[in-house]
Amino acid sequence: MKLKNLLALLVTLLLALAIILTLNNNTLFPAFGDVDLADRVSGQYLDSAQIDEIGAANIVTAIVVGFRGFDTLGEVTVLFISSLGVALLFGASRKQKRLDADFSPNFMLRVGSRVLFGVILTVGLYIILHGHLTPGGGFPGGTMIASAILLLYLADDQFRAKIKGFKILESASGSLYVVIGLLGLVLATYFLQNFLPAGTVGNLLSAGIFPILYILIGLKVGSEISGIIDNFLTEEDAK
Amino acid sequence: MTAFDILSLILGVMMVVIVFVAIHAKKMISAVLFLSLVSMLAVVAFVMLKAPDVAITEAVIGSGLVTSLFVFTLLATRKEGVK
Amino acid sequence: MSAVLLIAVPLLAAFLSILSKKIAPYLLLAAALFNIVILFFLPEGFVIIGGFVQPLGINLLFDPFAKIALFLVNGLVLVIAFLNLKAFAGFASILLVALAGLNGLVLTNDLFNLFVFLEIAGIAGYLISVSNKKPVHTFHYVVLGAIGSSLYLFGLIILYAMFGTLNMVGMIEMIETGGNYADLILPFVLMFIGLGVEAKLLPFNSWVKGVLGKSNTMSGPMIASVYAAAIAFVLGRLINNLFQFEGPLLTVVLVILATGIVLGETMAFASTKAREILLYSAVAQASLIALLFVNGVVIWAVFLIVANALSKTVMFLVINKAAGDTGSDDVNDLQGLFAKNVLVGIAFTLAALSVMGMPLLVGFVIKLNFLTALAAANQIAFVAIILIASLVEGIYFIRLLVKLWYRGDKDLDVKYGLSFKIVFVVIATALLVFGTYSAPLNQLDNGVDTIAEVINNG
Amino acid sequence: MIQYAAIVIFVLGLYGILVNRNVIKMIVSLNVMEIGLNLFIISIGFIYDGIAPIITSTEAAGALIYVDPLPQALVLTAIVIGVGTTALALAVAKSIHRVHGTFDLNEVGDLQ
Repeated sequence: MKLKNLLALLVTLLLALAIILTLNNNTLFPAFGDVDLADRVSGQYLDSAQIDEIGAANIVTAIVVGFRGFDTLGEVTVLFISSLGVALLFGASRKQKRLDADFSPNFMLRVGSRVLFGVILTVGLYIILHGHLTPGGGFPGGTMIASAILLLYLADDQFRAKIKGFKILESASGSLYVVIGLLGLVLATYFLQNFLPAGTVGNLLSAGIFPILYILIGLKVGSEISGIIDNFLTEEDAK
Repeated sequence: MTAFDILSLILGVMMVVIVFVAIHAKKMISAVLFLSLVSMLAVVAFVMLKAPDVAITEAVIGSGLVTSLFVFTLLATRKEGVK
Repeated sequence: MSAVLLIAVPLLAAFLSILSKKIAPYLLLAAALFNIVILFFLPEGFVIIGGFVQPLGINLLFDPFAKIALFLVNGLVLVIAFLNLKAFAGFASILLVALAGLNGLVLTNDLFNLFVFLEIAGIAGYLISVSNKKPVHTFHYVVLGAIGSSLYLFGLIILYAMFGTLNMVGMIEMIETGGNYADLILPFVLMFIGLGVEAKLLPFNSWVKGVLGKSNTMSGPMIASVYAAAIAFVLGRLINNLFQFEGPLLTVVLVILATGIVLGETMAFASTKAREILLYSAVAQASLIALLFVNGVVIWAVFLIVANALSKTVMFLVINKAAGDTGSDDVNDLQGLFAKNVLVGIAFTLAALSVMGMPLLVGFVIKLNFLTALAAANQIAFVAIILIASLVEGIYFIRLLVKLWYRGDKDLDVKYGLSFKIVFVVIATALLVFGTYSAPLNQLDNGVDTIAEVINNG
Repeated sequence: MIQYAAIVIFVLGLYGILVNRNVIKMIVSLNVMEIGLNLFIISIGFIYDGIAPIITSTEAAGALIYVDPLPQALVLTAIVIGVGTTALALAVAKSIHRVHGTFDLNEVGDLQ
């Protein structure tokens, strides 16, 4: 058994070596740190004309929500379906109770977690709102909102009942994303086309539909991940 | 050799070693914690490679969320085992 | 009207469907029906998304190749959803996402977008396999699927680093003008293996036995017919246009695919479980389809995908319903299944005979044509291998049919509903009609896949 | 250097999936593989002397060298997809544990 593992390790390391050597010999594959963006699509993204058209200071955001917004819709769908799947696997219909965490929250924890909840929620919202200007955006922001909710969850025994409302948020934010895409098809010419003015680069209210989309992504991600965490923290009632 | 090269050499070797330890860890929980450590080192690497968006996302989702999901799973099944 | 509706509408329906469990199955039927209707009216060509022309943004390519695939996928999903309206109502949202993912997979003209849709369809597929209630098999499927898509992404990123674009047409143009063949082997092999896992090509198909061997009337036809067909279309398009297999690599790929055909048929021959016979036959057919694409026989490979998907739908539905009702899929336990269900038996027999390639059925026309094309391309060795494989296939299918028709000691109590019977009759009739009247099939040629045309004409 | 490390991490993740028979450790290896892949993707977009692709002042846009933003956008997508897969795999692992009472595939055996 041990010998077999050693052999497997040897084979995999040889594989890594082969990949590295092949890439080193590859004339078209650029050496690390030595890339010419003029050869790539990205050179065109960095064109000042393109940036003005999009109006987002953070070029990664411009790509994620703008140029490749369709990928992001797919990405949100991946989270959606894995949240659905987790609920399905844990049998959401059966009677359930919260995971017993072996401790009961005292007064300090309860108050402290409320305060922290507010702080984390604010930071999460800030990150989402400024996604087109600074690093961050819908995905980390949404996850922060979900973690704020997780905190309340740990502190409050009665919280589970309220979390069901997330289903509506989850459905509405996802549907709105597609609807905005369809509006682009109707009001402009193409699916997901920016039909609002781009504004000035660097302003909070710039970049047309992209901040709206990022907020929707944030809400969607937040509600999906809350749903996933909720399911992971629930166990079947023994009775 | 610049400071960047030295730093990336150290970082790369550390990550490979920790990955190896994580894969061969005896206990499940230690494998998960080593994974979390690798993820945090990856965050450092992302910052070094000038990818702040990715670094934030990896820090929050990669090392935060994924680790907690692993821990919740282990927690829930450990309790089942006791019963 | 734009082909993006084919993806957007099922997705919107999926997001809405989680609000009410009751209407979800009807949303699924409505979305699939809507897609089939608009397929008749959609104009062919590139579909730009977000207003960014290639290579800046993502675009879709809606051509005859994609159209055939979309009719097949949406039609079969409609049929499967209709048949399982009551039994698997809880899976409606997942099937909607699967539908959107598969449509996107077939339509997209962007290699990274392809990866995203591969993951969407893949995760939906894992969840469909959850309905088998065999978590270990589902787990193997998840792990292998994740490895497959990671390998695909790895190869894709190497290509991006080399050529600086993600657009499929753009990439092919760049490779034709400035590609050094030796540099392309690694990314092509990685991407081919990655997709080969999903397309159940040997030796990357160890998940298939677990997932399909215990399948039911929803997961069986979904994964064996719909998923297999969609992935085969995508793999075919990439083999046909992007991947260049030359010299020793071509030999290796061809030998692997030929081995896949032979081993698949041999394993089907050796098995006594009805579902395993069907799934190993499907493994062999997947390799056969890939072999045809590698040899450039595009149109007959396309028809083979369609005919196989239709036949396999009937066969998996018949066997899985019987296995679900009797609790066993051993051939001996199903003896005499058709003694009472004569109509179902006839449909199953026609489907099996079509897969074998018997005259009067569509499978015969297809087999005859692709064997002629292979012979014309001087691939006599493959003609011989396919003929021997067909012989083995013939023996085990006849053996299966004889068992199922002859009444055994005990009576089987398997009843097929009216909706099942209608579907069986319609598909069997289609197989028979196109087998005797094959003129429409001959009208199309290898030009259904328009990427080469686009690149040559600018 | 980071690029080589990324390739080695990717391959080690693959190795981990092959040699481990424990479901949780297999998922850990899967995540290791994804981290390696993400690092590799970012590394092909890196440029020495490049800065993060965020425009701080409008007029300087042409003068500065930015690192390639597209791989970063792709990795954002890949990370989230990875989380989706991991969550699902863990849920499946939990139901394996519920049915068979163990995470070890060797103990589950072939009797299903």
